[in-house]
Amino acid sequence: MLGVFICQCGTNISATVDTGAVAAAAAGMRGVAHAESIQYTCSDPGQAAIGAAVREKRLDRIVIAACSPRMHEATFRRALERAGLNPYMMEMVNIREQCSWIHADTGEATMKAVDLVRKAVARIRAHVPLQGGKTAAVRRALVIGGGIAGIRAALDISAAGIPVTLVEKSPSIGGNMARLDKTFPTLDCSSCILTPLMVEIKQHDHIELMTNAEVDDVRGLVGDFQIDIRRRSTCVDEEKCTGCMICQEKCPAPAPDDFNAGLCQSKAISVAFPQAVPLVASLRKQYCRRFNGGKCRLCQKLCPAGAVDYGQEDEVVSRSFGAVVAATGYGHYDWTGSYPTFGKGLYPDVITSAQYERLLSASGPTGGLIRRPSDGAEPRQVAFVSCVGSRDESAGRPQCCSVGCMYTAKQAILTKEHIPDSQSYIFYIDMRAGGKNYEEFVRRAQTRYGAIFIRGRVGRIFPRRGKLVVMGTDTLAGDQVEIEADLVVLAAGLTAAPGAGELARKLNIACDETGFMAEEHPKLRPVEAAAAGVFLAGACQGPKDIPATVAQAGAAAAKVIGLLSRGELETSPMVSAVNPSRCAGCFKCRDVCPFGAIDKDRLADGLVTARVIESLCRGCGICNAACPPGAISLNGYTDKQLLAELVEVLR
Amino acid sequence: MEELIPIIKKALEQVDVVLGWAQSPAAGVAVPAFFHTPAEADAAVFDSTCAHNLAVYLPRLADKKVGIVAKGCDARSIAQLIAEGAVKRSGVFVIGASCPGMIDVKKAWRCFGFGKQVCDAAGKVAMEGKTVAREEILLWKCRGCRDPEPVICDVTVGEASSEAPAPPAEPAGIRKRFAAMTVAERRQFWQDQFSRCIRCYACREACPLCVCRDVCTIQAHEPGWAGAAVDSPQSWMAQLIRVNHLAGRCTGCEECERACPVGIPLMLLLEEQNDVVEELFGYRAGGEAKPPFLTFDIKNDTWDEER
Amino acid sequence: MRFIPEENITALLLRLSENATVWAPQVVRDTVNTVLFAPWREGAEIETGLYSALPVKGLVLPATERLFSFRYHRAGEREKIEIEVDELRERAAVFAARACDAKALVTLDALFLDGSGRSYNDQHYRARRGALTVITLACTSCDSACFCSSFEDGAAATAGSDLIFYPVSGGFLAEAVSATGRELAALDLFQESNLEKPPLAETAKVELARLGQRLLDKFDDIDFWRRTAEGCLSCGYCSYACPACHCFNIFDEMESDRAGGRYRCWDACMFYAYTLESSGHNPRPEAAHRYRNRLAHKFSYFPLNRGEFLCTGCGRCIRGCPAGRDVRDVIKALGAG
Amino acid sequence: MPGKDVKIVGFLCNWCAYAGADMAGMARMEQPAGMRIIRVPCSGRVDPLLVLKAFQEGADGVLVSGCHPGDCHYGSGNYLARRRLELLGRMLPALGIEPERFHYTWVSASEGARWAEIVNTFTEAIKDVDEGS
Repeated sequence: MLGVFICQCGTNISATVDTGAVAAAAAGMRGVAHAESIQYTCSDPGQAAIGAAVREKRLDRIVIAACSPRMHEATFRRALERAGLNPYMMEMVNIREQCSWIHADTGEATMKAVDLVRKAVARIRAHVPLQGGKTAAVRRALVIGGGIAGIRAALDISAAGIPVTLVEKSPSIGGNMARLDKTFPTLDCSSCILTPLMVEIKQHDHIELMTNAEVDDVRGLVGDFQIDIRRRSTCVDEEKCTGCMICQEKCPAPAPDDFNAGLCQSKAISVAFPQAVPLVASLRKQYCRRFNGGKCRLCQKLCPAGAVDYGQEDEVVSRSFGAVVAATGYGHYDWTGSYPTFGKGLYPDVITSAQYERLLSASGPTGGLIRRPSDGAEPRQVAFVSCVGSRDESAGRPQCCSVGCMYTAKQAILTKEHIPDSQSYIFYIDMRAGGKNYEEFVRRAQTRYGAIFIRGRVGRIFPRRGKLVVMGTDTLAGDQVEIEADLVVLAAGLTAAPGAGELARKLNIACDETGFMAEEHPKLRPVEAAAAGVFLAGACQGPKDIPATVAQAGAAAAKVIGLLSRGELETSPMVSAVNPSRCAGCFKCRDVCPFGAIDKDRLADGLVTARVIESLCRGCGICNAACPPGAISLNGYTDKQLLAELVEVLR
Repeated sequence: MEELIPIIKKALEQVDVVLGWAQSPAAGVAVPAFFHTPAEADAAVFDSTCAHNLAVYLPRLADKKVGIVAKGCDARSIAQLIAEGAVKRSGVFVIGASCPGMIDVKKAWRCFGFGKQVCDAAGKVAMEGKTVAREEILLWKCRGCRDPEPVICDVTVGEASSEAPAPPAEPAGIRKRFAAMTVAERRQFWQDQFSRCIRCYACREACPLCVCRDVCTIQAHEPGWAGAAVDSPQSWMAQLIRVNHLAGRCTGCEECERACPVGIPLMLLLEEQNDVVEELFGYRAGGEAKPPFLTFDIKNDTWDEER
Repeated sequence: MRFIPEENITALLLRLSENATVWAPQVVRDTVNTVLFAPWREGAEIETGLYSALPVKGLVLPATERLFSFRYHRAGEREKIEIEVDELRERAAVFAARACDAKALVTLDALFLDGSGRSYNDQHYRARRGALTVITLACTSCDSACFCSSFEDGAAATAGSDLIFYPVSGGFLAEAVSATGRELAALDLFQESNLEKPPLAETAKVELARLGQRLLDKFDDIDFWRRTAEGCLSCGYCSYACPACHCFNIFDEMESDRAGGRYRCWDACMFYAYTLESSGHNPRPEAAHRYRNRLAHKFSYFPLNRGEFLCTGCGRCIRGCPAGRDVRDVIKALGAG
Repeated sequence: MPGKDVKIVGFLCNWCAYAGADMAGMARMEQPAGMRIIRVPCSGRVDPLLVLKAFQEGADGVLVSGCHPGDCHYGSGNYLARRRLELLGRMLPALGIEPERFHYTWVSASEGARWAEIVNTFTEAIKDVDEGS
């Protein structure tokens, strides 16, 4: 016996759809023993009404016409379970998003709602109770990315006794935060708060650290991902290297210094930076003389530990993981292509804030002295330009980088602290200082440190008599402004980290239109990615500051712990199933399955049929559509169910 | 073609059965025959009435080692069955027969009456004094045949045919009429054609690529893709199921149309589908590759989004 | 005997058309040689040389027939079902049936229309059969698939016909078999004639005498049946084309949320699904089992139960078999074995 | 006949197109009332037979929509759908169905406006065919 509940959703539905009339029409449908209209079906009283009707009228399947199933399907499934029914004996009808909200005419909308209910009543006759299974979950998590997000997530997960593998692409963990000088709004030293955590990672019993490593291939799914990790050859034995840096000192081949944002040169064999974890050298073959036809073997000869091994090859390590945290951080927007009037990167004294951060840092190329790149002179006038590649439709980048206002204010303060007689000018669009103590911090930059804030966009930057002229509009004064500066710092926008898109594809998760990894729901599932068992931490999901990153990393860790703590997972019953007596053994299902979830089965009578490996099946139903005899069905979306809907809706 | 008999006898040394043809006294033409022993093989014939595609029997004999006499078009079906894994290459011994083009026995019967022995020589088909020009009585598929020689073959018999019969200059008969129809006229056309379908499924059973056979969804009560009612819309739907399941798999052997006892021009549908598949995916069933609906590599899926 | 001149045939058919649909064999447009019984309209050409692909049994046992309509209606807490039987209102006449087809109607009558009242009496069959007039055209020639002469009367069978036409010079001699036939033959389109009946076709003969027992003897020799059936594609044409085969299936079709119809449609024992049980077990899993059943039913079980063969030798199963099988070869093989 | 309802069946994948249609609703974008959406997990689940069956049962139009290529929740479902549906679309004229009555397209979860636009244009296109014939 069928029960039909029509939700009024306050007036969200009832304003356009005559819910009483829909309930009356439903009451006349075959097999419907109960139909009523409820003000808020998802509310406690609403769910209680369902339970009461189930008991009184002995209903065995329920149709609920309300909002989108994407909203409340899970809610109502639980309600059915509480009412003693199988949660899958429920079908939702979307009469809000796809009916009441898109039609103005009550008659038309009501008729459509009745149609949709009829369709669901027809469909639910073909429902069968479904039971999810349980599968063992591997108690090990993979964290991808060794920035502050990955570090925090790894530490938090391992604190719950769950082993973690932390994979970092570059030679050291630390990420972008390790490159920062001080952090807003407290101005504490970035390294001072980060390095202890980095060391803790290295020393932790439950954390396996792999640097120079990337995810190669991902198979399986939540609870049991099989992941290949490629450890790039660095020609240095990590176990032997002591980080003495003799090799770096003697190496004759220059190479760019990535850590210092290209402001200075490093060597082909080098330690990433003095506080690197692990503190080991790595060799970049593309810059090494030996690997470019030369005969140099200096580093190998000089290494006191004998750690240099030119024959070292890439190594692919395969591991099983129950869950994955993506913490790949962000990259820097390359402004040179989109801002030709800023000199296309040809003026050495127009630098990015990331580079400026290194100039400010005591561990930077200038030892913490601000020296402009062109001539090494100390700048007096420093101009900061906000929103370069952020909030700029003309550059195709409408998004806010969310940290630019704050770090620009911070850099202005630090400039004044380094060079007390300097003057900072900040071109901004709006000052966004929404965090705790942020507004006070910006005000301090203005009042105590005398930074001059100019509201407006910069139009042009060009050199004049050894200085850089920054031309822009002051939209508050309504004037053109021209600042002569010794150094110009561009607050370049943040992008998804290079390679994030490729990783997302491997993990089978989505990226949004800006290239950052997409969360499952912007409000309710902010750390869950679209693939079960994959979580997002930090700026890989969108630009954010350190506190927000750390908070999200903690949240992602909590999700991983929640998922893996019981050691087993409930599997969705909405997977494919084979009816062996209908299977022709043609295996077209196996050809089209994206997850390798189809296997051969030999029945007792020798017949060879397909079999679904339920733990690998993700419920896409592609096999169902490809199976000619209709032997393989996707539970919950069987041919029978879809045809029932289809035929009914066209009557 | 006398050399066929010793070849079959030789093949029987290594296979359980050889599929070929023997003359039917009643029909006056060749009919499929199963040769288990050398003595039986003495009845083997190969002439221009051997239109049947014997590949249809291969999936049913998957547990045996089978020899098969195959024309060029039949060999494409065998290749397709192998590509799809329905038949093992090691399980078949293909005796490739050079094909002169097969005559449409139904046309012959129309001209001469059922059961009259057909004489096919010197460009004419003759019987009891009546003659018909050979090209007029050929099966449609044989005109402009693209594969007179088998693509897959263990031994050949007969001389390579000099030249494939010329393709017709333009669609003739029903093809011409169909091509000129509007969409609405076609809707009516099919309604008329399928009003005489009796759902005997000879089309399906004669099709070498319809490998589901006993479990075919068309006859399944559930989920009910096509109703069991023998009426035009349901029979049409039933045929569309078959056509859809043959997408990228049909080798164009025309067996379904030949088998249809009520003369429904099924090849109009399959020829169209085969053409579209070839145009879209550059794929023609009957080679070594799997159909484009079963395999593809996302990275190399070079489809133009905007077309 | 009555005689109808050739030129009066159209008038006769028009006369019949006044209160019945007249079905006559015609070549289907666009086909090579497909002949079917189709509604006749003035000017349509009747094909009497080629054999029709299907017999006339469809006029009494249609491929699909709506037996009744049903409708659910709510009675308090419960759903009840109302049933309404569709009445047949149309009369039919078939022209140029063959004797073998007409004869098979009598076999079907015995099954569906038991006059004694002891057995089954099907109201739908009764309605159609009662509304059908059969005018048979006797065969003076035949083809190599015909084997009616193996049975009693052969081409001279009159059972099942109302009126039989014998082709003679200038027209047809008409022999009335039933009251309806006599009424028709009395029409002014006919005249008296003292012409002789022409000699009828003498078709192939197969020995059927010991066949019933031979089939039973061979029943368990499954290898024999596998060999026999090995070319068979297991399609349903032979059953559907057989004038005597009469198996059917019943199914319901919903036409709206609350209403639908119950239908009867042809079924064929050559299909795997014919004996498929809901458990998944199939007592006739192979074509060999099904082929054996089809033959044994026609030439053994049915004769044992009913005293007649379930075959009239029309030869359609030979002429139209997509795999070129010939049932007579099997009969001969059984006789020899 | 202006009053004639155009009945369209839409097969929408749960992850993108269905969410896009929801999004159009959240933005209160008015649409023609003839669209009947059937939710499927993936456009790859859409057997071309469902489309043909819809036409047989009297649909005036059929629309299939899934994630944009590259965005499939299951990786490759929409690629497979695209192959099957493209063939189907090109077969329609031979089957006696105006090709304008069938459309497949990709709509992401955020493209509510695009969805509403598609429903509008498609409905109009079908009305044009109905009037033309």
